[in-house]
Amino acid sequence: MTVLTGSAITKVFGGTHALKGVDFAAAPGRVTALFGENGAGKSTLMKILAGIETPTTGHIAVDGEPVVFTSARHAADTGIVIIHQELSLCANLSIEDNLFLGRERVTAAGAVDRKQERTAAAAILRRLEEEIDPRTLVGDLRLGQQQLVEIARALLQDARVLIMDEPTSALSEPEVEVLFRMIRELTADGVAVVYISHHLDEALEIADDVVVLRDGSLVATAEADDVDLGWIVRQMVGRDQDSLFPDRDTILGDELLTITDLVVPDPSNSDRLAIDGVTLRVRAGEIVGLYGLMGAGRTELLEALAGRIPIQSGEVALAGEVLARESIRERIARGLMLVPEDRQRDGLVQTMSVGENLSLAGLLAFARRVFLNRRDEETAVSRTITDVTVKTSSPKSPIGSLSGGNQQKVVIGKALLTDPRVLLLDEPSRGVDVGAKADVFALMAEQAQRGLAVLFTTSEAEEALHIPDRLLVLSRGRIVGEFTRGALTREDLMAASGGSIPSTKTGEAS
Amino acid sequence: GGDDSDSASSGSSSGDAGGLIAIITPSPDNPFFKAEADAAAAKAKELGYETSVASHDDDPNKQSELIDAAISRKAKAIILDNAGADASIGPVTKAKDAGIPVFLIDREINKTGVATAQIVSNNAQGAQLAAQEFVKGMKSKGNYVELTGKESDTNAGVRSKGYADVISQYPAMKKVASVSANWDQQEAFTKMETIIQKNKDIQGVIAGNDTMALGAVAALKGAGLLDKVVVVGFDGSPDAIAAIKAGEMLATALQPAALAAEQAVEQADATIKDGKSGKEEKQSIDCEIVTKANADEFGVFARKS
Amino acid sequence: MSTATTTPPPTEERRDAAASAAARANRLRVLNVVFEARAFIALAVLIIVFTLLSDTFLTVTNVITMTKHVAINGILALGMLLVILKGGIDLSVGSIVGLSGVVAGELLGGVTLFGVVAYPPVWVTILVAIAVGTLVGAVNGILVTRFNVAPFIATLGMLYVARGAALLISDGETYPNLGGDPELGNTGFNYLGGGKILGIPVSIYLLAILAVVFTVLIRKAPFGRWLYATGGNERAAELSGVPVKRVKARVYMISGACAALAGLIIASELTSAAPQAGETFELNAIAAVVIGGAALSGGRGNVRGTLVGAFVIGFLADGLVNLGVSTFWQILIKGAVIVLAVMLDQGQQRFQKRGAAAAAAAQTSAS
Amino acid sequence: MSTATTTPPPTEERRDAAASAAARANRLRVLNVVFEARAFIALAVLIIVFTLLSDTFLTVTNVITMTKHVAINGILALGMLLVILKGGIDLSVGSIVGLSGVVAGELLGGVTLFGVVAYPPVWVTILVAIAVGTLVGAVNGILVTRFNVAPFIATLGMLYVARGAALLISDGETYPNLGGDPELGNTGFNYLGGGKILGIPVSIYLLAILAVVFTVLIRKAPFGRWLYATGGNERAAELSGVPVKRVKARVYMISGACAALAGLIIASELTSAAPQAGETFELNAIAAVVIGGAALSGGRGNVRGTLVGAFVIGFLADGLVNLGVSTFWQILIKGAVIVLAVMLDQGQQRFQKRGAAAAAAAQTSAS
Ligand SMILES: Nc1ncnc2c1ncn2[C@@H]1O[C@H](COP(=O)(O)OP(=O)(O)OP(=O)(O)O)[C@@H](O)[C@H]1O
Ligand SMILES: Nc1ncnc2c1ncn2[C@@H]1O[C@H](COP(=O)(O)OP(=O)(O)OP(=O)(O)O)[C@@H](O)[C@H]1O
Ligand SMILES: [Mg+2]
Ligand SMILES: [Mg+2]
Repeated sequence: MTVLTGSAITKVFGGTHALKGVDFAAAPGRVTALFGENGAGKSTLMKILAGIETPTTGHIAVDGEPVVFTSARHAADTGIVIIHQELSLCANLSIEDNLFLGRERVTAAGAVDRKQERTAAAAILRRLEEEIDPRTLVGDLRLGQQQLVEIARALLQDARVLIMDEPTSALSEPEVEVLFRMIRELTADGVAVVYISHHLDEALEIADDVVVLRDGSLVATAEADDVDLGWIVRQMVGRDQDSLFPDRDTILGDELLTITDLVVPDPSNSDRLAIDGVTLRVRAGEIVGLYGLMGAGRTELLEALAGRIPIQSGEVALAGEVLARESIRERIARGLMLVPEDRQRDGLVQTMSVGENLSLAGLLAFARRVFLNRRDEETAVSRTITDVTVKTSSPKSPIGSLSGGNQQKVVIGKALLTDPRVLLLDEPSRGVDVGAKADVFALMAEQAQRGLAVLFTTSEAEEALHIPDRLLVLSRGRIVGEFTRGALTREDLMAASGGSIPSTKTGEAS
Repeated sequence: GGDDSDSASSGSSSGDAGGLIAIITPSPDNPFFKAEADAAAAKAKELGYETSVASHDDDPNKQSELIDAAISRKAKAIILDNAGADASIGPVTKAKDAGIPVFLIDREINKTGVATAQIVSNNAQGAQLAAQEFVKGMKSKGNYVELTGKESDTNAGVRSKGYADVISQYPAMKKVASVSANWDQQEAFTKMETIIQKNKDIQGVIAGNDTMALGAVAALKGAGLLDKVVVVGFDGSPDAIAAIKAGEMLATALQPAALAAEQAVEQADATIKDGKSGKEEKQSIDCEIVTKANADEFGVFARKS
Repeated sequence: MSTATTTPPPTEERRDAAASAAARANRLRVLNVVFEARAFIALAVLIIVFTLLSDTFLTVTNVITMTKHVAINGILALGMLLVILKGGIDLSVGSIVGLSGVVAGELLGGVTLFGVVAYPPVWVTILVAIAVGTLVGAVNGILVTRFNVAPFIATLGMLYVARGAALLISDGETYPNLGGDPELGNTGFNYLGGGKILGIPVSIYLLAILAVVFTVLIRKAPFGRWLYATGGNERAAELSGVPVKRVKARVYMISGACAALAGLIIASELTSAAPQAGETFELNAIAAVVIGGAALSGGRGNVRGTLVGAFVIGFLADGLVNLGVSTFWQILIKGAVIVLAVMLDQGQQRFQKRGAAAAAAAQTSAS
Repeated sequence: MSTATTTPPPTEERRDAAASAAARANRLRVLNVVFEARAFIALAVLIIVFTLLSDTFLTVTNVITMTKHVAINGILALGMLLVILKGGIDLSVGSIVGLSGVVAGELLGGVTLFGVVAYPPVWVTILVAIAVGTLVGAVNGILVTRFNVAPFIATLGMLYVARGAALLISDGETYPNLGGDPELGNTGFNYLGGGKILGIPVSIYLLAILAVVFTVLIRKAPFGRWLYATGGNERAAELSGVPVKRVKARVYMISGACAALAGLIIASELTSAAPQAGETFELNAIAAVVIGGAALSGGRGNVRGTLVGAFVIGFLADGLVNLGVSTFWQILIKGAVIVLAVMLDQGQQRFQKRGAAAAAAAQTSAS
């Protein structure tokens, strides 16, 4: 009946109780969707089932036989394969190297059988409709493409249980469609699939069974057909979720951000234009959204504005003053701050505490002549922690002890501490749960009310449709469409972004 | 070396015999300095003193630290083969001010009146002996190479000059190359090989010490030139003497290291017992030339008795 | 710690959170102490052992003398600490020690300007020597920041360049009696290494002052926070407006200046400057910093630990000499102690973590 | 080519993707070549300069001699390469050189078993010496893998321990004439460093063989891929089931073995073994690897580049001697060359990237 079962699993990290006695089972031929807020314990549970973490207490059984996994390899050999939430690829190796890393195909002579590996790699990539040369360095791939490699690697191992932890966080809709097709093929072959995603409707679409975790405890299980989004959200959050997208009345002030004919070369590839003549304006109190597919160039646009990457031509003005060669910090001082896309890589200093991360960007504000005024800093930090509702035991906690959503809030809080006039957010809701999402959007609205100009990017149609006052659709570095809130439908959006066929989802009407 | 100082360390904690004599030499991994240290330590024990043997690796700062240590251990006397004619003046003075007589061996310092004695083998004289033997061996003509010691070492200069003083009197002798091999055998080997490549027409090699001379020998042997080239060194190390017996080296100027060390300890003993060493400060011991003819008469940096 | 977004029953949940919160905070505090404790333990063990074996080890005068010896490596280590906190390494400090001594020697010997020989006063000499050290550091900084040369390689190159320069300037010779000459008004140089205040050598005061200054710099000034951030995650630091390049360049300059100061102290102690002074000092400095609990990957470490590390290295060396242990054993033991001290670190941290976890687990089951 | 991932119109999309794919692959190949090209350029420049300045530089015999000198550092560098590919560093190789020579000296001098003195044949001696080197490497490996001591520190510790051991075993003395004695049947040791085949010294063959073996190991065996993966992203490698710990332990053992072999060659050349042999050799080995285009952060580098790096270091040293340049200048120039060679690297890579991109673009627009 069930291939893989975990019973009464608990896990304690130092002071954190990630799991408090969870029972979990995966059935062959079925997709079990696992829901839960950031920090609910989803990844931890999966890591334990895949032999990466060892449970503090509790038992794991395969086909009813109790097992104790000694390593990820051990679990993989018994047919339990996991796609990790955070990419685990070697950027310095080619796609094929990564696909077969640790499970090389060897010739009789004991050498790596490159030819065989290459054909196999090409085949799997074709099935994923991602025709890249298998010899390409993974480091040269986009986030989305890397995630596909991660998926391909899992598919190459004939798994009996396939665990997917946030496999689609960087995938475009068509890529997700492909993935779903493959999942259905797998389940048809009797593979048990566990699927975790913060795109609830997406997860619900593929799921047969639904399991909800809350604060490390299992709070509900159900058949997917019997439940709807609302129910899932209720179970996750523990109360009725007030709408993700609160209505708000906008009071527009004067123009704060003015971009004219901006051209930005692609840093990773200097004669491809990442941004090709973009003109846009953002006024105080206004929230402007940037929608686009992977590689549309949103990140480049925001990074160029923040001073991270050089511009080729065009003009950027902040409240009338033209920004030319100003450095990142000068721009921050002038009131322009970016919340980056990849919080692990660009947002947080893992060796520092929550508080130190929060105050990092606005530090000079607490400098009395040469020295920092600790009291000012602490008050400001704890105020921000409550403002952005970071869930942490103390400002002194290591940043690593926070879950994804809370880490994201810290990054935003850091930006707010510089009291900016223009706030740039790149994918602020990526890998963040509904609860935290609502908080984040509420924050953005609140800041807009306070007279900030907000410019944010998103890959999710729902957000694009409901959050911004004005939505700009970006495609291949050009603005291909502009809509005001309410004045557009999902279909318009898809058409404009030159992206994909609008997907038919039940959860859409929310 | 190891054994002496081990027993010394066990000794140094056990109370006051005749008191402590601190022996400080450049490095115990060079046969010359080792012989020095061993001879001094042996003599001191014989006279009923504890000893502690340490080395400063030609690092003036470390030497100064070692002398501090000797002072705080209330040593009765210090036997020192110093780390630089100028850099050592400060530390020696420091010891003197602390009431500890310092007896310098092997190398002088550029100041008199601070050390109780400076017993040095006469490097200039030794160099001249070696050079004369060298000239004889080369029949007063031909091309030769000089391998000099560490540039920043006084004796390297003194010996090089000593060689020049003699050889320059023979116009038929031509120095085709002069490089520093930092007293090191492998460096001498490598550099000699490189020089041979540049110029095979070489009849002689004169080196600032035996270690380098032996490196040159190895290189010449490899190039099959050894029988045509005379090699002369300095120090009189056992290995060199063996090489001389084997006919691989022509000669070396033997520094009676053991002798100097023993005399230093004896004078230290005298000074400790009745306040004065009974000798003037500057004392120089002549080097002896070792050739195939007299090689058998010599032991470890001393004439066999 | 708002819990607004999660599950009932709130009471249990809050108690729970509070508990784990307490645990975490507590664990953090303990860890912090432990980071030095580790080095302290090593030091304590050394002192006890040597005191038992030698009656001349733990005497006031000997401790003062040893501390004076520690001062030199300590000053180098403080500079090195900043570089390591930033995630770099500086192999050139040893050569800078030699170079700054040579520069001082050259100046005290008089500089010829337009035919006339001028004898700059000591304070000028000192400033120039330190400036030279800072300059070498600046070159390191430029190589690392502008040309993206790996710190190990950049400073390895400068290790040779600076040493070569020292030898060329001095032509391999040692500069004798730097005591100066009253008539030339350039006396007083020997005060730096020879002078005493209240019976305590000046160099010890210098170390103490630097230690305080660096602690303040690291703890209180924004620069310190920037330093830890750069070492912890350079990209994030940069996006947060931290002047990463400047921070990096600075630390190498500071390290160079510290090395120059150490070189001056040595030259002053010996009232003579040798071009080969300071060879392999970099290794002792790095060892001190790491024994002091710093991570070579950057972002972790502090002044207190580094000082203790320097004392471990220094007391070990002097103690072994005091016992009359043979040089060969000294070398071997030094290596063993370095490794052991760091292993002790690792061990304690793991132990500490487990302890905390256990405690937390206990609390939960209790609640 | 910015649409690699969006579906319609499929035709355009696929063509597009294919193009960009080809372009990237192509760019990859170019880059690969360039990695060494950089080192090659440095080497070419050196050779040209020296050939212009000295007519005895580019002669067959001199090149052979210089290559023989390169062999020693080259063998060390090959071992170091593996360690650096894995993201570590090995400072202990210099000391292992000394230690293995001493061990050989001790054995060739005869070992006393139950009162009788036995003279092991040369091949036994060689195996034992290499085993000892491997053992020291194993200790490095254990410290790094089991006790999580930073490679820099672990191997720094062993630098002292191994050196101390060498000095203690030999009691600081040099082992003379290791030629062996026909009667004792232990002759032939000098063949390793002195022997020639077809007029080419044995040590050069050894270097060549090792180079081939390592290339195969790195390129063809799974171990090689594991090595790059471990150096590139240890966590990812571990999650992929790569036996990371074993890989790490292995590289230190291999490095130790290479160092021991180098030590034997030196002892054989001199037919005498000195305990202080090999001091600071580690720096030359590291320099060679990095000049050869390897990244100290791990995961990047290869055998060919490393060899070229070793030739740069070796030819530079010998060339300067050949020209009779003073030791002081030699030191300074060496530093400058190391830094320049690596800067050249950085420059070329940036340049290369742009070039490749252009090529890629061209292709796309063409299709
Ligand atoms: N290595 C770790 N050390 C300390 N705490 C950890 C560690 N890993 C996870 N945690 C904590 O365990 C809890 C569960 O984390 P987990 O990653 O499983 O949540 P999640 O449901 O996957 O969240 P997300 O949706 O953001 O991925 C969180 O509070 C997290 O802070
Ligand atoms: N087709 C492509 N070929 C090569 N590089 C690309 C391509 N598309 C995007 N890139 C590069 O991939 C990196 C990631 O781009 P990215 O996908 O972040 O753009 P984006 O619009 O911000 O999308 P998202 O933010 O959703 O990732 C950028 O450096 C971009 O230049
Ligand atoms: Mg997760
Ligand atoms: Mg982006």
